[in-house]
Amino acid sequence: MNLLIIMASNPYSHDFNTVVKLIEASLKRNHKTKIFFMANGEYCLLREEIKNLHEKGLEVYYCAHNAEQRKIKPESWAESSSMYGLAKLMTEADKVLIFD
Amino acid sequence: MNLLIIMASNPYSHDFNTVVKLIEASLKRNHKTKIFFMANGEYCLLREEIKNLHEKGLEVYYCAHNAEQRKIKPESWAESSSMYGLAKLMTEADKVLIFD
Amino acid sequence: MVNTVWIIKRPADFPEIEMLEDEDFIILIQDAVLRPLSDDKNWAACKEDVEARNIRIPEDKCLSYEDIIDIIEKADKVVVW
Amino acid sequence: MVNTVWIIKRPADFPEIEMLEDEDFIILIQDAVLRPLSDDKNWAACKEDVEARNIRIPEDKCLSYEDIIDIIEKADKVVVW
Amino acid sequence: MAKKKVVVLIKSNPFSWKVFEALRLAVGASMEHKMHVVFIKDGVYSLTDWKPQLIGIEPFDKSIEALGMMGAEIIAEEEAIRERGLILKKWPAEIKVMPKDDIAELIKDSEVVLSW
Amino acid sequence: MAKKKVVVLIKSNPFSWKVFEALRLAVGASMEHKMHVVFIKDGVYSLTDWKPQLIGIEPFDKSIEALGMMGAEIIAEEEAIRERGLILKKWPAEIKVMPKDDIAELIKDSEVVLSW
Repeated sequence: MNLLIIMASNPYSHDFNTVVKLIEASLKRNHKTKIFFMANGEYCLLREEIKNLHEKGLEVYYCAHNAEQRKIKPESWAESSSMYGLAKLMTEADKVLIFD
Repeated sequence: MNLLIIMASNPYSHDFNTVVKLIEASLKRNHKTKIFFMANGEYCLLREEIKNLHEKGLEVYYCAHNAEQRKIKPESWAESSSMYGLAKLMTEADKVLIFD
Repeated sequence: MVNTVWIIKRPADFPEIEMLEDEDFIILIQDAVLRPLSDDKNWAACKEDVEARNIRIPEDKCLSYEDIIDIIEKADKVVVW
Repeated sequence: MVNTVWIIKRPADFPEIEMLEDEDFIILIQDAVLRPLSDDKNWAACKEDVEARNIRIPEDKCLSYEDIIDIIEKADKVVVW
Repeated sequence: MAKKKVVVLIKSNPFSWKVFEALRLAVGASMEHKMHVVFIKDGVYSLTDWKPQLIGIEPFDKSIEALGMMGAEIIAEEEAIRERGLILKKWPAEIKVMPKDDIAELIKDSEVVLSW
Repeated sequence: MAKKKVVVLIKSNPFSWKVFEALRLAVGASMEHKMHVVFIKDGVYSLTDWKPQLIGIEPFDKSIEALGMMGAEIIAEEEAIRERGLILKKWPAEIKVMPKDDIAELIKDSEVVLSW
């Protein structure tokens, strides 16, 4: 399946652990797996775990507006996007999960 | 009085608004006012409001360990400290409020 | 002279009755203002948090942030719950 | 064939009864595992979240993250509550 | 690759940034999908005459207006409004007040539900 | 400029980073002050044999040990443990189990209370 996770929770939260573990499992099952960071989720872009998951195949997107607002400068493995970009990702996804 | 606020909540939270407004009021009353950022509170160091309050007299400290962990690089108007530094600030304070 | 000031942030999330003394004072802030207290308690609410939520609380129960700072200054100690 | 999968994160924070259908499936994760459900509901819990909290939930009610992914794949839709 | 029936379900009160972000998401998604923004439980406070600026939050008016222009449906739970004794503000888009049962049906019929 | 009687009051469960950070603060503060770390309500889960690593959190053992060495008192609410049917783990420091009433007295007597 094509799985999209929208992450709006901060990186030292219950949701962060859940999201990391779900993504690991989804990649193990060879599902196309994408994450979109927004709101306080942007801070997760600073955690190693996300970079490591990207190296295992996770596609990483983020809301550029929220990142700028929070003065976060994501590295190049994360793709700058927008709420319209998220709408497009939703079109392609079989399942969409949100954590906020 | 010598007021110390410990801030462990993230910057887009109820607590952030409360803390900013309390500090403004404390500075207006000419109290010596200090804030110590730790845990997810470190992200607050990236918000303009804190810098502005510092310019009005707020003394800003943060836990260097938590900042490094979160890959936050605070500007020079914020003073790098530790949990032991916080203990010292508590010694000098007349009142200590925590927001987490 | 105020004993302990309790700052309450969430509706219905209070220190237990054992902890509160008669001379203690309760300040409701943030979402705690959504549930005002009964008149047998010493309490007040943060005026801006009340107005932001468009809640009706009697004017004499409403405190500016400067009022809150003055109460904190005079208190024996302050507990943010 | 599962209808809707509801992923519940907090104890006692559930969709209201109107929203749940008989064929729906409930997965408890995070602190929601602290309050297991009664047997008249279709439910299971995230095994790691259960073990982390040292809670007793029957083995056959516990799901690995890969099990959860498989259930998500087969579901009609998934709502994280 | 089709247009989806999406519900953005707002159950938290609006006095933090959460609901503001939910509405931003809803506006973006309504460009591609059939959008329903549904306020239930404490979420209905969002539609009253509250004052976001007083607590450092951006107002919702622009997002609500954009949702209206994009043909999104905006729905508020009748029981939640009544139980809380609230009065809804006049917004720059139509707000439908709907009983719980109908909201449950709407959620059953949708393909994606994003709950806040 | 004196040593203060400080209570770090832990009322949240330990399954997020909150309690870990609270204990770090308590260890630091116990170098300068008379420290009491008091676990009440869901906070008492912190002292059971739970498995932080499984949910990405650092274990508390080192902090508890440091508190013991620094002469901090560690206290758990008797009623909270009983109501939840919990069993406390053996920790590298003494844990005193205390009824609510005594905890209330301790809080009344303290100069600084930091609630988590």
